[in-house]
Amino acid sequence: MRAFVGVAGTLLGGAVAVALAGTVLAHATTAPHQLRAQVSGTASTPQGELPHAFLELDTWPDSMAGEHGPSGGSHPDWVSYGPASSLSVPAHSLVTVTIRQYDTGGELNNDFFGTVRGTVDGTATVDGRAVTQVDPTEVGHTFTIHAIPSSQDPLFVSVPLPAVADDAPVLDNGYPAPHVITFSFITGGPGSYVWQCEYPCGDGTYANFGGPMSAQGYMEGTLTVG
Amino acid sequence: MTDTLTTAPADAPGGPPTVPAWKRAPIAPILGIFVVLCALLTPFALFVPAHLMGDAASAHMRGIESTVTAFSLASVPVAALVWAVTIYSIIGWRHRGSEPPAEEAPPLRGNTVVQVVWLVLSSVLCLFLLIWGLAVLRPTPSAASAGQPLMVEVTGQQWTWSFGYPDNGNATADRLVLPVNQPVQFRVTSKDVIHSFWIVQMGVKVDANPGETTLASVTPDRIGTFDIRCAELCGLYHAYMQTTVQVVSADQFASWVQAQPRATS
Amino acid sequence: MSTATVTLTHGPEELGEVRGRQRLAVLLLIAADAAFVLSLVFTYFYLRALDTEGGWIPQDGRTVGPTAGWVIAGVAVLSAVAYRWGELGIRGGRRGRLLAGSSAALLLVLADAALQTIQLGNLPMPTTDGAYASSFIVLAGYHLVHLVMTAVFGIGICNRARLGRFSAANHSHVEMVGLWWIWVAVSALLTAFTTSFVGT
Amino acid sequence: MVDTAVAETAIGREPRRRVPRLNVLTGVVCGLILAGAGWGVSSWLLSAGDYGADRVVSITMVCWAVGFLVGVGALAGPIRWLLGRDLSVADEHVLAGKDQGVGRYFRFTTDHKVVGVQYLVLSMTLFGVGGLLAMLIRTQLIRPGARFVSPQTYNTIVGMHGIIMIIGTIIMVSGPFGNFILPIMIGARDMAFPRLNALSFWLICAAVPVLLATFFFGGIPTGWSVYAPLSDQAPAGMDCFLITIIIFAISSGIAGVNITTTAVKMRARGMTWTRTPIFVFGTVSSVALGVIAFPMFMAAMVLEGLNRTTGTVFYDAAHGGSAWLYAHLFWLMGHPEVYVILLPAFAAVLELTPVFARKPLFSFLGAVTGIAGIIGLSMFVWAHHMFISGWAPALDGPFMLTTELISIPTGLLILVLLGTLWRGTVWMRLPVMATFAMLWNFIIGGITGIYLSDVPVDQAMHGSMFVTAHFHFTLMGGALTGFAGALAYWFPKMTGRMLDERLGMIGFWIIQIGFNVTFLGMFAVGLAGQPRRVADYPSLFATGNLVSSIGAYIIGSGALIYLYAVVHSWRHGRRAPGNPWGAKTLEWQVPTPVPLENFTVLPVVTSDFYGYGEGGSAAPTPAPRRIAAPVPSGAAATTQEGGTA
Repeated sequence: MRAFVGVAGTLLGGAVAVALAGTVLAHATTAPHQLRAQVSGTASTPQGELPHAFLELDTWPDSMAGEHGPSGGSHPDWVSYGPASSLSVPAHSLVTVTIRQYDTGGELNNDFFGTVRGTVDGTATVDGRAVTQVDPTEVGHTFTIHAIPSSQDPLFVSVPLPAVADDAPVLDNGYPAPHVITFSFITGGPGSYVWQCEYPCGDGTYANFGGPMSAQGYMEGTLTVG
Repeated sequence: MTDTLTTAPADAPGGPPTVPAWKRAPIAPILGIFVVLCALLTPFALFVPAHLMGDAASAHMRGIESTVTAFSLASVPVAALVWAVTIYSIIGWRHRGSEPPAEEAPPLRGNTVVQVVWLVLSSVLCLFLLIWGLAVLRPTPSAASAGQPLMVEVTGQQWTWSFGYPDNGNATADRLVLPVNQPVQFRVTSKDVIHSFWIVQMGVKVDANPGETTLASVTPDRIGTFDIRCAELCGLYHAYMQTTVQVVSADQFASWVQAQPRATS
Repeated sequence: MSTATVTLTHGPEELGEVRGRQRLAVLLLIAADAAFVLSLVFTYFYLRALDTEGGWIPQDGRTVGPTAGWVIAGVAVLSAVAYRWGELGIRGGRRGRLLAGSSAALLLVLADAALQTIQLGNLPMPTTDGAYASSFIVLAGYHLVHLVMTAVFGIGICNRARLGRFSAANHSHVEMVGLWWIWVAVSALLTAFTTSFVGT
Repeated sequence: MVDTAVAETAIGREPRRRVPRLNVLTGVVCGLILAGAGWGVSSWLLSAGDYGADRVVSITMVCWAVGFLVGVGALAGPIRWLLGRDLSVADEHVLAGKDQGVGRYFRFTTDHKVVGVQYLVLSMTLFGVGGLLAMLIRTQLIRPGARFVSPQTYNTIVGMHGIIMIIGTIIMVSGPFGNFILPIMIGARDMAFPRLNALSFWLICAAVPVLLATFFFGGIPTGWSVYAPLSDQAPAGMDCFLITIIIFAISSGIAGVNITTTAVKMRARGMTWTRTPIFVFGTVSSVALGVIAFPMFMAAMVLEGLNRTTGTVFYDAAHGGSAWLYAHLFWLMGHPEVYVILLPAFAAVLELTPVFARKPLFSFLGAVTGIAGIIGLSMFVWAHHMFISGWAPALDGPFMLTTELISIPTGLLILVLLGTLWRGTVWMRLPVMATFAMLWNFIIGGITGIYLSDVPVDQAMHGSMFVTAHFHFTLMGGALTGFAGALAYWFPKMTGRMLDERLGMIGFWIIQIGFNVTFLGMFAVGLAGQPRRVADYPSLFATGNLVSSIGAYIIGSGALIYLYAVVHSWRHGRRAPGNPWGAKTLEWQVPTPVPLENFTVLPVVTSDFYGYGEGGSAAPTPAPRRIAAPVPSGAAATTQEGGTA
C-alpha cells in the first residue's frame, strides 16, 4: 500500500513537473494577440467572386511601436513588424495586405527575394505604382509566406518592401515617411503557415539573420488561414 | 551458425548418447525459437521498411530501398540468433529465489571454434555490406551517357529554398519543377548557415554549405509531386523549410519554365 | 576465493609507485593538451588548404613573417633546457643548481610570454579579416596560455626549491613539471613550424 | 602534479590549521559574488563594443565557475602547493570527509566513495531534467500543427535535451561506479589523485548552472551539435553552452587521467591484466578515449567562442572559414564520444552477467579484444557523419569501410554476453534484466547503425528521425539500460540497502516497453522521411509521432517508478549484506558500508574473479571472508607521507 502511494505520488509529481515546465515555456513565447483580417465585400478574381479581406501591417526600424509596447519590450532596438505577428485571414478569399515600410535597408543576400511572387498577377503596388520586382540593392524587408507542404493548400507569397531613403523626411511620430506597399493573394482552404522577412536585417549577427530575424514576434510570425 | 554452437564442450550429460547433439536441449528449442523468429522477421524485413519508405521516384531511390531490404534480410538471422538465445535463457535457464543458485553450470571460458566462426561470419557480412554499398554508390553509366543534364541551382536561405534554371533563361521559382526522365544536376549552395537539400522520394540529399557548391544528380522517372525538406537543423523555422518538387512531362516543363520570373541580375 | 590474504602492512606507499602514477598522469594530461594543440594545427592547415573563396590571406595581403615565431619557440626551448639543467642538478642533490635552473627557466618563460604578447599586440592584420589571421591568433594565443600555465608551475617549483623541499631522493614534482616544460617547448616548435606556412 | 600524493617535507611540522569548512553553499555565494563582479566590470567596459553581449555573458559565466570552485574549496590544494605549505595529514583526513556525516556529500570531499555517490545523484538529476525536456518534445509532436511551444523554444528544448542527456550519460557509469566501485574492485585504498577526483565532480557542478542559464539568454537554436555557422548567429545562450562544454571537457579530461592512472598503476598485487575485471577495462578505455576526444570538442567550442566574442572567422565562409572545419572537429570527438558513453555501461553488463549466470565470463580475451577494437576504430569513423556534407565524396568509401568494420568488435561483445548466458543458471534478479534488455535493444540499434553506415542509404536517412531512433536505441536502449542494471547491481554496496526489486522490475520493464514503442514509431516516420529536430511536421507522419509520444509517456512513468524505487530503497530499503549476489570481485569482499580507506589489509590476487563453478569451489559466502579490523587511528595517515619514510 505504502509503495503504491509512493509510486502514485512520484508519478503525479512527474506529471506536475512536466506540466509546470511546459506551461511556463509555452507562455514565455506566445504572441500576445492575433491580428485578424477585416472582411469587407467581395472581389472578382481569376478564381471567381471571393470575399475580400484586408490586413494592415507596419515595419518599424525598432520595437518602440507595435506589439512590444511603448518601451519596446526586452529588445527595444530590434527591427519589428507590427502591430502583431500572429495573423489570421479567411479561407478562400482575396487577401489584400497593406504594409507601411518605415525602415531603411540595403542589399538582399539572395536576389530571388527581390521579385514579387505568389500575388495576384505577380505584382505589388509600391506607393501607387505597380511593380513586379524591386531593386535588390535597396530592399528594406520582405514579407514571405511559406509552409510545410501537407494536406493543406500550398501558399507561397513573397513581396519585397523597398527601403526608405536615408534622407527621407521625418514624420511627427519620429519615423521617416514610409513606403506603402499593397499586394493581394488568394487563400485556399484552412491551414497554418508561417511568414518571415528574408532581408538580412538582424544586425551584427552572422549573415545578419540572428536576433529579430530568429525570434518570433519581430520579423516573423504565423499566418492562420481559416 | 547455430550448429557451430553445439561444439561447445558438452560436459553436462544431455540426453542419451544415441540422440544427436542438435536434438538435445538447449539446441533444439533454441533452434525452434530461431526458426520462429526468422519466420516472423523475414516478411517484416522484406516488406515493412521498403513500404514505409514509400514509392520511389528515381532509380537511385529504388536502389536505396532494395539496399535497405537486403540489409534487413541479412540481419534477420543475426537478430534471430541473438534473440533466440536470449529468450531461451530467460525461459530455460532461469533460477528464481532470493539465494544465489549453486554453481553447477559448466564453466565455459570460451570456445575457439565458436569465436572464430563468429568472427569470420561477421567479417563476411561486413564485406557483403561494403561491396553492396560500393555497388549502389557507383554512378550508373546510363546517367553519365545521357547527354547534357539539366542544371538546377538550389539555394538554401533561412528558411526557404529557391531554385534557378540557368539553362532556361535564368528562370527562378520557389518550388522545383523537373521534366521526367531527364538527368538533372543540382548545384546546391547556401546563403547563410548549413542546410541540407533532400528530395525524399528520389534519395537525393546533399548539404547546402555557405561558400561552397555541392553537387547532386538524379533522373526522376515518375510523374507526380514529391517532397523537398531541409535535413539539417538551420534555426527558427527549420521545420518549415519544406517545399515540393513536381515532375512533369518535358512539354509541360518547357511551358512552365517560360512563365517563371527571371532572375533580376 | 580468488584472493589470498597477506598481511601487507598498511604502511607508507612506495615513493617509486607514487612517482610512476604521477608520471603516467602527467603524460596523459600532455596527451590531452596535445589533442587540443593538434586540433588547432589541423584548423590552420585545413583552412589554408581549403582557402574558401580565396579568403585565407587578408584582403590587404599583410601577414606575419615566420621569424618571430621561431624566436619565440627558441626562447621556450632555451627555458626548457635551463629547467632540465636544474632538474639534473637536484638528481645529484644539488639544490642550488635546481633553484638557479628553475629560476632561469621561469625568467625565460616570462620573457617569452612578453615576446608573444608583443607579437600579438602588433599584428599587421585585423583579427576579423581572413582565416589566416584567426588561425594564427589562436595558435599564438594558446602558446601564451601555455606559457602562463608553465609560469605558475615554475613559480611553485622555484618557491619550493627555495624552501628546500626537494632532495636527490625525492623530487618527483620537479620531474613532472619538467615533462610539461618539455612539452611546452615542443608545442612552441610545432606552432612555429605551422605558422611558417603562410601562403596557400 | 599539484596533487596530494607526496607531501614531501611534512616532517616535523605542527599540524596546520584545518582546511576551512567550505561547502556547496559557500561555493554558490562566492560564485554569485564573483559573477556579479564580473558582470558589473565587463558590462561597464565592454558592453558597448561589437560583441558586447557575448563578451559580458561569457565573462560572467567564467567568473561564476571560478568563484564557485574557489568557494567550494577546490583551489586550496594548488595554492598551498604554490606557497609550499602542503596540506598536513590531518588536513587530508578532513578533506576525505572523515567523521563528517552527511555534510561531506556537500563539500569538496576527496573520498572516492563520496565522489561516487555525488556523481550518481548528479547524473540522475541530469536525467530528470533531460527526461522532462524529452516529455516536452514529445508533447509538442503529439500531432501535426501543434503550437504547444514556439519553434524557438522547441529548438532550445531539443538542444538542451541532447546536451543534458549526453553529459548525463557520459558521467553515468564512469562517474558513480568508476569512482565508487572501481578502486575497491582493483584493491586500492582510493583513487590515484583524490583531490583531482573531487575537482572533476565539482567542475561539472559549476558547469550545470551555466548550462541551465542558456534558457534565460535566448536559448540555442542549434541542437546539441551546435553546428557552425548557425551557432555564430545564436543569441547569448550559445555563450553559456560553449562555456559549459569547455568546463565539462576539462572535467572529463581530469577524471579520465585520474581513473586511467588508478586502474593502470594501483591494481592490487597479483592482479595482472588477465585477472582484472572486465568492468575496469571498459571504464578505463572509455575515459582514456575521452582524454583524447574531449580536447577536440573543446577546441571546436573555443574557436566558436572566439568567433562570437572577438570576431574571428573560423567557420565563416565569407571570410575564408569553413563550416566543414567545425563538423570535423565536432565529429572527431562526436563519434568516439558515443563509445565513451557505451563502453562502461556495456562493461558493467559484462561484469554482472557472470555473477547472475553463475558462469565465468565467456571469452575474457574476446571481450577485451572487442573493447580494444571499438576504441581503436572509433577514431577513424567520424566522417560518416559527413557523408552528405559534400566534403569529400571520394572518401565516402573508406569511411564506409571503417564504420562497418566497427560492427565486428561490437559483435564480439554480443557473443561474450551470449556465451556467458549459455547453459548458465540465470538468477533472475533485477540487475541481470539489463542483460536481456540490452541484447534486445542493442541488436536493433546496431543493425540500424549498419544502414546508416552505408552511403546510399545514408542519403535517404541522414538527418531524419531514423537517425534519432537509431542512436537512442544504442545510447538509451544500450547504455542507459546498462546503467540501470549497474545501479541495481552495485546499489547494495553503495547505499548499504537492497533496491526494491518488485518496484524496480515494474519500472524497468515499463521503461523498456515504452522505449521500444517510442523509437519503433520514430523509425517508421524516419523511413517515411521526417527530418529530425522539427517543431512541426506534415500530417503524413501523424500516426508514427502519436505512437512515439504515447511511448514517451510510458517511458516517463516507468522512469518515475524506478526513481521512486531507488529513492525509497535508499532511505528505507532492507539492509544489505556485504555480498548479496555472491559475487567474487573484490568490492563485494569488503564490509558494507565500506570503511574510509576500503581495505585494512590490501588483498593479493591469485586468480581472476570469474571462477564460478570451477574447481568445485564452494558457493561463495555472502559475508566477506576477511574481517576488516577497525581502522586504527593514524594508521591511514601513513599512506599520505610516504616521502618522509
